[in-house]
Formats: sequence, structure tokens, C-alpha cells
Amino acid sequence: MFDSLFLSLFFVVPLVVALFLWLVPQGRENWARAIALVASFVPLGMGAALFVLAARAGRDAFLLRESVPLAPTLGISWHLGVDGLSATLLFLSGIVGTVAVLASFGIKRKVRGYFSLLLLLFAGVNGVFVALDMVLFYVFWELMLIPMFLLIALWGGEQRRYAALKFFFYTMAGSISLLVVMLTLYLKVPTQGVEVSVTPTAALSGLSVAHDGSAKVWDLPLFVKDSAGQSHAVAASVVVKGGVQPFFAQVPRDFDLLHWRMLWRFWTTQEFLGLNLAAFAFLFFFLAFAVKVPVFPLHTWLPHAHVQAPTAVSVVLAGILLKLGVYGFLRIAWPLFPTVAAAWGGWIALLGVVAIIWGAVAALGQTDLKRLVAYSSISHMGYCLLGLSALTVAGISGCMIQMFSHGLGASLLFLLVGVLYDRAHHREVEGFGGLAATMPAFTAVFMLAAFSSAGLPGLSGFVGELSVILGSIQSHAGVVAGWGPDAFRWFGIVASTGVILSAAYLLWTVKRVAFGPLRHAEQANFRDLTWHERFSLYPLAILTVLFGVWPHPLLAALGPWARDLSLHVASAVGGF
Amino acid sequence: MTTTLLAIPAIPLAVFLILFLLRPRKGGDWLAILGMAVSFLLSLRVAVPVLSQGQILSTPSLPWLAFPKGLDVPAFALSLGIRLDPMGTVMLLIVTGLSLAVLVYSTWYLHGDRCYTRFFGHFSFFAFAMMGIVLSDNLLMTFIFWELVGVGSYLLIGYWSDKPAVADDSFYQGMKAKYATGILESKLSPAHAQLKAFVMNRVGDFGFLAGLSIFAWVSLAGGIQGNPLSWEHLRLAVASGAFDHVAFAGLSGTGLLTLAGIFVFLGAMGKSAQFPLHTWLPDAMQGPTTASAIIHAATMVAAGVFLTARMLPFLTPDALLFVSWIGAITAFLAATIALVQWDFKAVLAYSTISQLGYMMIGLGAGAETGGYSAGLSHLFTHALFKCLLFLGAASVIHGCGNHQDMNRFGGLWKKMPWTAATTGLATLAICGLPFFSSFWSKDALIASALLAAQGRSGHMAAWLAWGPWAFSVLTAALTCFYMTRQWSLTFLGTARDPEVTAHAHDPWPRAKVVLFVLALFTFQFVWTGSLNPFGASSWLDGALAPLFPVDGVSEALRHHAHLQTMELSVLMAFFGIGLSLFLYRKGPMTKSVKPLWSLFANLWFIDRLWDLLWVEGFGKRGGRLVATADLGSSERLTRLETRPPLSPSIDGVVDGIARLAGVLGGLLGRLQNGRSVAYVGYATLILGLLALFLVI
Amino acid sequence: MIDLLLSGPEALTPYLVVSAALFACGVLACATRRNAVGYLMGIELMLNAAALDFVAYGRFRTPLEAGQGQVFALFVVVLAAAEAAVALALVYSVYRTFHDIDLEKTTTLGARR
Amino acid sequence: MQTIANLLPEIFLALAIVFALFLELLAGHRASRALPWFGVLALLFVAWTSVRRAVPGLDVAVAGDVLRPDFLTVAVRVLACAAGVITLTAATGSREMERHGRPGEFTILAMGLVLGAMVFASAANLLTLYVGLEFLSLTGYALAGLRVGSRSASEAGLKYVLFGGISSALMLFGMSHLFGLAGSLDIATIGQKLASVRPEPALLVPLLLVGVGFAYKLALVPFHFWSPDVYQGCPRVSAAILTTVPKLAGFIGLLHFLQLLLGSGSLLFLPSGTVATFVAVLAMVTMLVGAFTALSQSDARRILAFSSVTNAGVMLLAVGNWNASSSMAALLFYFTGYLFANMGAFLALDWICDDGRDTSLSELSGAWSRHPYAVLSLSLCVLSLVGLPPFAGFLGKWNLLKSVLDPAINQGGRTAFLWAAFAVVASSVVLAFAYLRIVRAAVVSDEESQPREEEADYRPSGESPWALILCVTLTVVLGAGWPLLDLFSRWLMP
Repeated sequence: MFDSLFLSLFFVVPLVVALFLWLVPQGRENWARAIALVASFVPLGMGAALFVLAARAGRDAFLLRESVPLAPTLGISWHLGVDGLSATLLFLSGIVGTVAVLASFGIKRKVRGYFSLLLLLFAGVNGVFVALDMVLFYVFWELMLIPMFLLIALWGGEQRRYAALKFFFYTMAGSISLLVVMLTLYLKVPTQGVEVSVTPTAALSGLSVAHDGSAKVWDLPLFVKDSAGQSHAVAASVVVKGGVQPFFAQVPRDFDLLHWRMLWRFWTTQEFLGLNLAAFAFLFFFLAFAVKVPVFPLHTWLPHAHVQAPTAVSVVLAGILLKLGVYGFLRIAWPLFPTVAAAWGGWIALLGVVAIIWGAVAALGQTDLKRLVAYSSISHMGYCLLGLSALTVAGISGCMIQMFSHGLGASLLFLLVGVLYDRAHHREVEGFGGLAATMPAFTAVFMLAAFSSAGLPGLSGFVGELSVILGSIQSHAGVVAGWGPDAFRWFGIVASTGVILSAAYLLWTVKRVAFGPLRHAEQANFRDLTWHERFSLYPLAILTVLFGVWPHPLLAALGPWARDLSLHVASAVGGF
Repeated sequence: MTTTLLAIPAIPLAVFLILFLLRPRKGGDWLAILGMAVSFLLSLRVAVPVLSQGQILSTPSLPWLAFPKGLDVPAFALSLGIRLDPMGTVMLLIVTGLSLAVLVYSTWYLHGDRCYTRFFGHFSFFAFAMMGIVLSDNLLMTFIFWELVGVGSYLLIGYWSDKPAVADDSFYQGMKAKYATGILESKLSPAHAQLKAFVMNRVGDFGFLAGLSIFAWVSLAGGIQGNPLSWEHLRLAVASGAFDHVAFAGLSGTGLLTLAGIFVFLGAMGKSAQFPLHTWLPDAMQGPTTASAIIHAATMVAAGVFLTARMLPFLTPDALLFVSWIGAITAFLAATIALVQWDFKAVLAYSTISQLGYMMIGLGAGAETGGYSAGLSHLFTHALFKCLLFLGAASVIHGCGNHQDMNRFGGLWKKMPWTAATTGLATLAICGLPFFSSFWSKDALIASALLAAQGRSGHMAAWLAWGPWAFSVLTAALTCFYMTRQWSLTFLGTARDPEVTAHAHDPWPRAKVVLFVLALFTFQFVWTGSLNPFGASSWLDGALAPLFPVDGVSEALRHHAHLQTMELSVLMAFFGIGLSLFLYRKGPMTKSVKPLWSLFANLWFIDRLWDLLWVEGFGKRGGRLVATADLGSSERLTRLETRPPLSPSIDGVVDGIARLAGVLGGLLGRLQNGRSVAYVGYATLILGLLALFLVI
Repeated sequence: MIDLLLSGPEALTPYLVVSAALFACGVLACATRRNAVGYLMGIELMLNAAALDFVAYGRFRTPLEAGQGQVFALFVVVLAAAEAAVALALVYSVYRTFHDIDLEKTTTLGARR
Repeated sequence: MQTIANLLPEIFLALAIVFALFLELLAGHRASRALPWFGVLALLFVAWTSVRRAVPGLDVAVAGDVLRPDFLTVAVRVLACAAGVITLTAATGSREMERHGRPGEFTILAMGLVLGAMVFASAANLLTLYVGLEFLSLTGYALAGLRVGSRSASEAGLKYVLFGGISSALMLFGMSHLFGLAGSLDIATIGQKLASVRPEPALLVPLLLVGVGFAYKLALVPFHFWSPDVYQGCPRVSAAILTTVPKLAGFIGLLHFLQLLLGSGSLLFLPSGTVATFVAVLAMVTMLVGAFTALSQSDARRILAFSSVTNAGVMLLAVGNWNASSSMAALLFYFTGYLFANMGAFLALDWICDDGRDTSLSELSGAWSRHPYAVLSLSLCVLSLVGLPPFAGFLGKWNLLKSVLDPAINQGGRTAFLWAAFAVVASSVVLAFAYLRIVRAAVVSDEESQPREEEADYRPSGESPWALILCVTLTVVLGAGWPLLDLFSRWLMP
């Protein structure tokens, strides 16, 4: 009971506070601000605690997990769980969330509504990160849509309606395909349960020992069949050794993602609308999540949304929301359909590489600071895709680390752009110049953020890119994908040109904004960072340095997960 | 010992952090000097056992990006650790020692500057990073500090980052009109220069990163446990033929090793400003001259050479040939450009590039020809005399009110005898006259190049191997020419522009001391330990020997090569010096060989080409192109709220689809025209058709 | 279907023919009339056609004592009357507001034309 | 006796209507102000009786073969009463109603509509079917036209009556021939007869004509043309009940009709699969046409009208497999969500536009500044209609899709339903766009707008926003109603 209650707090607290904020009397905006800040501390604290636990545990098991039946006949259960991946991302969303609330203190219009929507958004995000039941996942996924839409549409810039609509429709289309595929999968599971063979790697992360020593996976007893077709229980020790194959389990018909993951081989045996079910489902999941990432051709909503959204919302968008797509890949698309993921890996990696280059070059061509940062986000998320599809441990953990560090870096950059916007009320790069003299602290943080995004060793940005490139060059996924062994090595090499481009556009921006002689006389009296700007910027900067110098905790928390996925896929496709 | 090793880089880092975070009003300079002095002493202490007993010090490496224990993962375990061997030790001594010297000197040179203390902070950071490279025990750690060094240089070049571009300066406009075209093309603003430096370095680092990844991949595939990139493990992997079992791009074994080696060498090309990535170094002179002295003359730019030396065991003959050719081209190109520079520092910058090219030639000659030790020896000797030259330049420029144009100097030896003398010694050293340091190291270089060429005869394309040697001999003469030209134009003759040179003066005593100490190292005996310029092998060779026993070539052959080289190079030296003294006997000459002159003066158009392709073409045009292809024209972006025009861009296509739905809706909406008769008509019509369909 | 309907006592046939004719008239009226009242008349015709059918079928297709058809016909008549009442009331209110009962002219709702 | 017991609700309601008529006649204006409250009480009582009777096993009892009350009927009774209660409560608060409407007549008509729905939904006999239809229609026409001296209202009423008259006439003609073919008015008997006669396509024509009646009640394409004009023109409170109760009756009536007619599994020569396919295609067309047409509308109520067309299409899918209890449950739940959200939307509009402005999007702009809470509830209801969690609309859509896809996926031969499911999601995306235009107009536009000047005596209405509050609350609560739905389907599981 404790687990589910504790994990529920992640979204219940923001949700309740969000509703409560409406009761704050008119003209007491500061109360709203304070309450929102306090409320955002709760998930932060819990997330940090879980992250520390995960880093110290260094195993791929769930730290907390509980499934409470919610609507048995509908196959829905209140199934929440946190493992290394979720813990890290919850930690990230805690940080970014708190920072975003701090950064929103400048908001003057409709304060209560703003903060309650912001908290609603966090509720959705955290919910997605803890949900292990597809329906819950979907509900939280959709829960983010409206607050984000309104935050952009109500507090955004001059073209906010267009941007908000675009965001809405991309996301809506994505989630709709999510709905279709989730129902299809659910209905494909025969009511009386299906016998599936469980690869030991898939079992590894769910193996528990019943009191009689027999093995259970996610509370389902494992058994083997002898020649006569009789089934016998298996001892847990055997499973760990990965000895007798195959193992069987009766998987009930429900929306439980962990059960669905056990069915990965079953999916490949089914047909749907003349397609292979696994392929169909993977495609739909991929589309649904690719919109959020965003993957290359589906990315154009992002620049609009970023440019129009208020600073804090941009921070949340880049800091957390983009991660949800990759999280979906990691949590659902890849584990459920390892064979398809491996088979299409070449194309997906290609999309990633294209995104890296395209985003970077597009960023070179931008004159609007926010749009520039948005494109840098697209470029950086490309690394995630590449590392993920490389399917090596290095690649996958690189993908996850990249998510985390991009969360920090992008948030920093957007906050900094916001700082400039607050003073100059425009975001044109050419409209600044030589601010280093008047705003030293700003410049320092700006350079830090830029260097981090440009993948400078010693700052967190580097770690992810490095291990993605390492992982991609080590990868044998090309063979499985039918692209030949060299494909991913080339991808890795091309991707490492990203270090040139990112340095070019970021430092060029730094130069144009901060260095050189003061270009606009009126900017001589810009004031340096205010206290609440410092409060929101410095923690991020410190974390950037911290995880850059000492990324080990990240790998300790994420590595085992990456390893599990990598082995899972490898064994699914019969090894690389 | 471990703590000592750790303390050496830690102290400058601490200094940097203190100065950066606490920003003390004053006393920062002496704090930095103190810290540097301590790490210098510590490095002396660790140097003794390494250089005397040739033992190798190391600390246990601690995991940086490694998997938690207990997980059987065939993945990567990247770790950081310190490993100190003879060549690292000498480099360490040079880094700490020169840093100390330059710091002391800077207290005079930057005295009273606006952000005086910041310089010392950034400088300490740079020193820390540099030590990191020297001490690292694996390729990844080298890369990490490699980048940090880049940042250090970025910060120091941008020390006066709010200065406008010098090219805007009216004085330089005048100069431009007076002299051959393009002479001052590359006078960027410090802000621009620092950007250019970092990005150009990144171009090389991309290769470094890729090569590093390839090495990691192969040694993991070769079943290496632990850190796949540590020097031992790499050596192990190469030895165990890990490269033969993998293939990439149709290459395997030696071919793949060559590829990986060249990739890593790209990084070295970036840092050591080798052709074609050299263009950033002259612009880097926008930084304070003392910073240039340590970063862009003595240590950082040498890091590339240092890395190449480290990688030497993994470089195949083909890769080595590539290295030496790059070196040769660079050496010659830079020398020719240096011939025509009027900017005092520019001459030094190009001479630095040229000298680095020399070192590459030496390393390219391979270990067994002695090229390895020769290259390194030249690295060390060059570090000192080039640092001295830069400090001298600092003194001159400081004395002449920050003017750098040699046309306006002249007759300075009376005003600043110390500077003139020490700089003169350094000039002689670089010219490689007997009894001077470079005479020994450079000749060893050329000799090894010769040996390599001879040794290679029989290989396919053996003639290729003669190129580096030829270039190196030719460049020797050029070097002497432009160095003499610089010195004579500056210190000899009469003052050509009194108001510039009027207040010239020698630096403070403490700076004089620095100049004096450095001047000592221009003499050969300091390095070889004997007054006899010929033959006697240096203690350095002894120290470096254990790494690469020089046995490939017979003693007789080497002696012969050395003699040949000596005669040749001394000849060249005297020719160069004589010619330049003759030509420039009375001030700058006015007529010249136009085409050649303008070719050199335009830097062989390499900078222009980079600007055209990379900055203008790719960066600006390409960027705008892609941006338009993505979101459509900027005009569209201004009209998003009110029916943006459909544009042939990704975003435009999306809008187009939405637009289609709208059109369809409009058409259907037409039916809803409010006329009940029409409604009933539609309905019954459809119904009737359906019924008809059923009946028939 | 026709033969199925026309099979059985041939006395049924004329009723069906008449009702079919009535129905056709009604449809035509609705299709052609722009005048609301004319339109309503058309509807009435159709209803009556149906009622006639019911009576006829009730007579010839079911045992007479069941009388389902006849009852249904009565219901039809009553409901038709009620419908006519409501309809005419609405026509009247339209007339009061538009001063016209031409269906083409009495329309403000609907897509802009 | 059992029979009578099963019909108690209808009987009570009929008596209540008669009594109300007398009140309206005898007592004057003041009483007619109070009449809505009487109606509320009556409906509550009726609902209570029908719930009390709703013990499982009730559905076997057949009332003299003409009405067949089963659990679906119970649901209809309750929901219809609820709709009536909500409407009447709203009517007491609605300013439009109190200025231009006649509360007393409104009450009687609304109750009549509810009664008609009850009859129509439980009809097992052509006669009752027809009577129920007419009952629904006649009261509906009156409700639509019930705004004195309003062009739009009377026009709406007239259009409604003309379209309705035609369709009911067509249906009746079809009925007559069915009667002729089968020699009986009992639908089940007709079904058996039709199964036995010599197959011939033309035999489908009468069925088609009967179908017209349903199609018109449910506003299915191509019989939907009347709905936008009527909903736009008629009084907003009437619209609230007109968009819900007749549809409810229509769906359950159709469900019963199909169940009885196709009880023997096949219709003439057609396997029931073919009929299902036909239904699926019809549903698909309806959804898409409704959704896309909604895009081009510029009036909030027209958009809602087309959305209800689309929703009708979606629900038709559930009707498509008529004898699966899961899909009945899904239909009911979906309709419950749709009912409250839709009524909520119309009531919110009624509140927003109570200063005499109409509901065109341009007029809505800036409504946020005048009626934040009304706009908030409008947005919530609209989002529920889009089918976004955590609102009832989503749960309904989710559950309905599930129940529709289940046979489609797990038994072959129903591919049409798969494509129809895609049509559902596609249309909901398109529809979402139309809805967002409402939200955008009401919420996003900044300009602070004041009430109209000509409304000098403007007094914000909604002394009793309880109806609206009820709708919104239920929309939200039902959205979190997984366990509820779970319970529901357990209850329906045989």
C-alpha cells in the first residue's frame, strides 16, 4: 500500500494544490506564488531521494512498485513504479519544475490560473513517469496537453494562438495514435490469458522468488513444459542462470505494461489489418512519441511553441516535455517490440543523425534567440535517438544521460534568454552586444550553459554525447537492421561533427550577445541577474558542473536499465 | 607520491576557483604565483625519480563513467588517473616552470590593467588543464583536458573581449593602404578571435573524438577489461591484434589503425595549428602577449605534438608519413608567410606554426630514426626560446605604446638593451646556430627526416618520404631569414618613428630576471650538458630512451646523417641570416617580388578560403537556407497569426494539410445553406438512390 | 416484392395502387412546394397513403377481428391532426415574424451565402 | 399486475403532465412560474420509481407485447428524467426563458418529451414505436419554436416540423408495408417472418424507410441537415434537451428494434454481419461529415450541433453490434457522458449570452472577462466532448472503442469496424479543432468586453447555476469513474 500511496504523491500533490490555488483570494497573488513553490518542492525532494536510492542501488529492479486493481473487468490497475530511469527523470522534472516556478515569479497577469496550470502540467508529467499501466500512462499523457496549450495560448507572445494550436494538434494526433494502438494491443491479448516464453533478460527485471523458491515474474508464476506438455514450476535460481528455455507464464488480459513487455514475442506472432501486429504497434507508438521528442520531420511545432511560450513554460517544455517522448521509447516502444526496434534501427538512427545536423545548421541560421535554442534542442534530442537505436549499453545509457543533461542545459539557456527578454523586450541576436561588461554574472552563466550544450568535457552536456558516440560506433545494430556493420559507425562519426556545429552556433551567439564592444548604448545600464534569477539559474549551473565532473551517479542509476534493455533486445533478435 | 601528483594540478585549480568565485580585489596575482611555484617545486620533486631512475609514477585510476560493480556488462568503464613518464615529466616541468615565469612577468606587463586579477585566475585554470593533459593516463582524459585547455585559451584570447576589431582601427587602415594587400586581413576583434580559435580547434577535435571512439570500440572488441583507452590497454589491444579482428569502411588491421591514428591526429592538427587548421593561431595573438607566450608558443600548441608523441606507438608508417607531410607543409607555408609580416607578433605566431611543423616532421620520421626524441627535444627547446621571444615582444610592445608594426620600430637596442640582448639570443637559438639549443634539436630533426627518407626507400612511393626532409632544410633558411629580419628591423638601425619608440624602456627588474633565466636555456649546453656542439647526445635522449629504444638504424648511419645535416643547415642558416641582414640593412625595403609577396601576404589565401566556405558559405548561407527550408521565409513567420502564406518548407507542408481539411469543411458547409427544401431534397435524393440500388 | 404484395386477394391491389399514388403525390408536393402550407399538405398526403395501406392490409392480410391495421390507422389520423396543429402554429409564428411563409424567403439560419 | 408495475414510471409521468396542464390552465401566471419546480419534483419521483423497479431480471416482463422495459429502458428513464430535471432547473434561471419563454408550457413540453423518450425507447411494436416517435417529435417541435416573437426560433421550429414530418411519414409508409408483409405489428414477429420469406433485395426498402425515422431522430447523415439550424435557432435551454433526450430515445429504440428484428440472427438473406457493416459505414460517414463540417461553422451552437452529429456516428458504432452487453454498457456510459457535457455546454452558452448576444464566435470573444465560471465550465464540457481525459467523454470514447474493436479484432469479418475506429479518432482530432475555436474565442481573446448597452437593465442571470454545476461536476466525476464503469459492466455482464 505504501508504495502506491507514496508514488501517487508525485502527481496528487501538484494536482490538489493546483485546484486549491483557485481558492486563493483575488489580489493575494504572492500567496499563490509561495504555495506553488512549496508544492513544487515536494516532488523535487521525493525525486531527489529516489534518485539517490537508485544511484546507490545500482540495479535494474524497481525501487518501488505496486499494482492496486482499479477496474479489474476493464483490465485497469493503479500500477505505479519507479526504477532508475523514472527516478532520474522524476528528479529532473523536480528540478526543472521548481526552477520554472521560481522563474514564473515575474508573471503578472492571471497569476493564480497560471500557477495552477503549471502545477497541473507537473502532475501530468510526474504521472507519466510513475505510471506502469497503459491507461494511467495515457491519462497522464493527455493531462499535460490542455495546461500546456493554455499556458502558451494565454500567456504567450504575439503569435501565441498559432503556436498553441500547432502544439495542440501535433500532440493530439500523437496521443490519438497512442489510443488506437493501446486498445488494439489490449484486445489482442486473449481473455483467458496467453502463454508466452519469457527471455531471462526480460525476466531479470521482474524476477521474484515465491516462498517455495519457485520463480515469479511480476507476480506471475513461471513454469516450463516437459516433453509431455506438462508444466512444472521453475526455481528462481535456474532463471537467473538463464538455464532452461523457454519459460512460460499465464499473462492475464490487462493494460499492464510489464505484462505487455513479457508478451513481446506474442505480438510478433499476431496479424492486424494485414500487418504484423508488432510492426503496426511499434509504428503507432513511435509516431505518438516521436511528436514529443521531436523527431526530425515532425519537429516544426517546437520552434513556434518555444518562441511564443513564456520563459518558464519554455523551460518546462525543453526541460521535461521533450523527455517524455524518449521516455515513451524507452519504457514502451523498445521493450515491447524489440525485434521491430532492432529491424528498423537503421532508419531511426538515420532520423536521429539528420536531426542532429539539421537542427544544428538551422540553429546557425536563426536570428531569434529562443528559436535558436529550440533548434539546439532538436539537435540534441537527435543524439538520444541515435544512442537508443544503437542498442549498445553505452548508447542507451548515453541516450538517457543526454536526456538529463539536456534538461539542465536547455533550461539554463531558456532562462538566460528570458533574462535578456525581461530587460530588452526582444530576442533578436543582433539586438544585443557587449553585455559582458554590464552583466558579468549573466555572461558567466551564459558561457557555462553554452559550453555545456556544446558538449564541453567537465560539463554534463559532454557525457551524454560522448557515450552516445561511443555506443554508436561500437554498435552492431546495423547488422540486424540490414544496414551492414558499418552503418552505425558512420552514424557515430557523422554525429560527432555535431561538436563542431554546436560549438559554432552557441559560441557565435555568446560572442554576438556578450562580447565585443557594447553595441546598444541603452544596454549599458542593464542590471545584472536579480536574486530570483540567480536562485533559478545557479542551482542548474551547479548541477551542470556537478554531473559533468562526476557523472558516475547518473550511470549508476541508468546503466543497469540500459544494460537490461540492451540484453533484452539482443536476446530477442538472437544476439548481435 | 600520489598526493603529490594530485596536488600538482589541484593547486592551480584551487587558485582558479578562489579567484573566480571570491573575486578578491587584490593579491590574486601573488596567490597564483605562489600556487604555481608550489606546483613547480612539487613537479621538480617528482621529476627526480622519474628522470634519474626512469621509473614511472602513477595513481590508481578512479572510475569516471563506469558501470557499478557486480554488473557483468561488456560495456565501457572510463576512468581518470595520473601516469607520469619521462616525457611527461619534462613537459610538466616546462609547463609549471614557464607558467611561473610568465606569471611573474605578467605582474609587470599587465600592471594596472582593468581586469588584472582575472588574468591570473584564467591563467591558473589553463595551467591546470595543461597539466591534466600531461599527466593523463588515458586517451579520454587527454581529450577532456584537451578541451579544457581550449577553454583556457578561449578565455585568455578573449581577455580584452570588449575591444573592437583592430581592423577598424584607423592606423591599420592607413597601413593597409600603404603596404601590400591583405597584410592585415586577419586582424579580428578578440571576441572574434577567441571564437575562431575554439571552433577551428573543434574541427580537429571532431576527429579526435571519432578516433578515440574507434580505439575504444576496437579495444573493447579485443576483450580489454577495465578502461579501454588507457595507454597500456591500447598498447595491449594493438599488440594483441585486436585491429585484425574488426573491420570498418573496408579497412582492417593496419589500415584501420592508420585511419584511427589519422583521426586522432586531426585533433593534434587543430591544437598545434597544422595546415589547414592553422589559421586560428595568428588571430589568437589578440590575447595578452604574455598569455600568447605560454599558450600559443610554449605549451598549449605543443600539446598537439605531445599527443602525437603519445600516440606514436599506435601510428602506422602510413600515418607517420601523413604526419610528417602535414608537418612539412605547415613548416614551409608558415615560414613563407612569416617572411612578409609587418606585425611583430604575427611573425612570432607564424614562426611558431612553422616550428610546430618541424616537430611534426620529426615525429613523423618515427621512433627508430630518433625522430621521436628529436621532435620532443625540439618541442622543449622551442618552448623556452619561443616563450622568451614572446616575452621580449611583450616588452617591446609595452615599450612602444602597444604598437606592433615593425615599420615604426628600429634602433630599440639602445633603449631596451636587456630585451634586445635576450631576444637576440633567442633569435640565434631559433636560427639553430652552433652552441644554441635549436642547433642540436632541429638538426636532430632534420637528420631523422633524412634517415626516415633513406629508411623508407624500397617501400612503395618512397620518394614521398624525401619531401619532408627537403622542406625542413629549405625552411631552416627561411626561418633564419625572417627571424633576423624581425630582430634587425626592431633593434638595429635608427628609430623610424620617434613618437612610437620615444618612451621605450626595459621592463621591471623582476621581469628582467625572468628574461635572463629564460635566456640561459637558449644555450645548447644546458640541454646536452656539454660545450661541444657536435655529437654529444643529450640527457634528454637518455631520459626518453626507455620509451622508444633507438635501435632501428645503425649508429654509423645516424652519425653520417647528423654530419650531413649539420653542414647543410649551418650553411642554410648563414645564408638566411646574411641575406636578410643585407636586404634590410637600411630599414624596410620598398620593392619586392610582387606575385610571391602578395601570395605570402595573403596567407596563401587559406584564411580567405576558410571564410568563404566555412563562415560565409556553410555557416551563414547554409544556416539561412536550412532555416528557411524548415519554417519558411521570415516573412511567413511574421504572418503566422493571420493565415500564413503556404511556403515550400516542412512547416508549410503541415499547414497545407490543415488547410486541406479546412477546404473540405468549407465545401460540406456549403450544403448547410439553410433552405429546408434543399435539405429535404438532399436527404430524399440519397434515400431514393439507396432504395433504387436495393431494388435493382 | 411487388408480386409478394400483390399476391393474395386481388381486391387488395387497387388499395395499394391508390396509396402508392397518394404517396407519390405527397412526395411531389414536398419536392415542388415553396409554400409552407402546401408542404404540410404533401406530408398529410403521405400520412394518409400510409393509413390507407394499414387499413387495406388490416383487412386483407390479418384476421379481421384483430383489427390492428384499423387501430393503427386511427392513431395515424389523430397524430396527423396533432402534428398539423403544431405545424400550423409554427407556420403562423413564422408568418408573424417574417410576414411570409415562403420557405425560400423565411430563412436566416444556415451557412453564409 | 406485474405489467402495470413495470409501466409505473410512464403512468406517473403521464398523470403528472395532465396535472401540470390543469395547473397551467387554472392557476395563472404565478403558478406557471412555479411549474418548473413541480416538473422537477415529478421527474425526480419518476426516476426514483424506475430505479426502484430496476432489479435484475426485470427485463423478462413484457407489457402486453407493445412495450418491452428492460435494463436499457430503465437507464433511459433515469437519464431522460435527469436531463429533464437539469433543463427545468436551468429554465428557472435562464434569463432568455424568463423574458421570451413561457416556463409553464416549457415544463409541460419537456415532461412530454421525456415521456415520449420512455415510450419510444421501450417500444416493441410498430404502433408504440410510431406513437413514441410522434410524441417525441411534436413536443420537440413546440420546444424548438418556444420563443415568442423570435424569428430564429419560429424558423427553427418550422424547419424541424417539416423535416420531421417528412421523415415520420416515410417511416410510417415503411411500417405499413412491413405490416403488410408480416401481417403483424409486433417487431419480433416481423423479424421471424422476414427471415422466412423468399429473399429479395426490394424487401429491404420498407426497412430502409423505417430506418429513416431513426436516422432523422439521431440526425445521422444524410438526415442531419435540420439539426444545426434547429439547435442554433431554438431557445438555448430547449437546445440543451433537444440535443440529448430524443437522441437517447433514438439510440435505445434502434437498439431494441434491431435486437427484436434480428433476434433470429439474420435478416432475410443478409447475415447480421452485413447489416453491421452497413451500420459501420453509415457511422463512419456520419462522423466524418459532422466533424469536417463543424470546421467551417462560425457559431458555437452550430459547432455543437455538428459535434452531436459526430457523436451520434460514434455511438452508432456501438449499436452496430447490438447484442453484445459490453457495447450496450459502452453506449450507455458514452451517452451519459455526452448528455451531461452537451447540456452543460448549452447551459453555459445560455449563461454567457444572457445579455442578448447570440452565440456566434465573434460575439463570444472576451466572454472570459464577463463570466469566467461559465466559460470555464463551457471549456470543461467541450474538452469532455473532444474526448480528452480526465473527463467523462474520454472514458466513454475509450470504453466504446474497446467494446467495438473487441469483436472486430477477435472475431473476423468485421473489418469495417476497425476502419470505423480509425474514423472515430480522425474525426475527434478534426472536431477538436472546431471546439478549440470556441475555447479560443471565449478564453484566449484578451479584449475585456462589457455587456451590451441596449441591455440597460442587464442583470447577470444564473441565480440558479445549479444545473450547470451539476453537469460539469458529473462530467468531471464520471471521467474519473473507472471503478464506476467497472461496477456498471459487472452489473451488465450476464
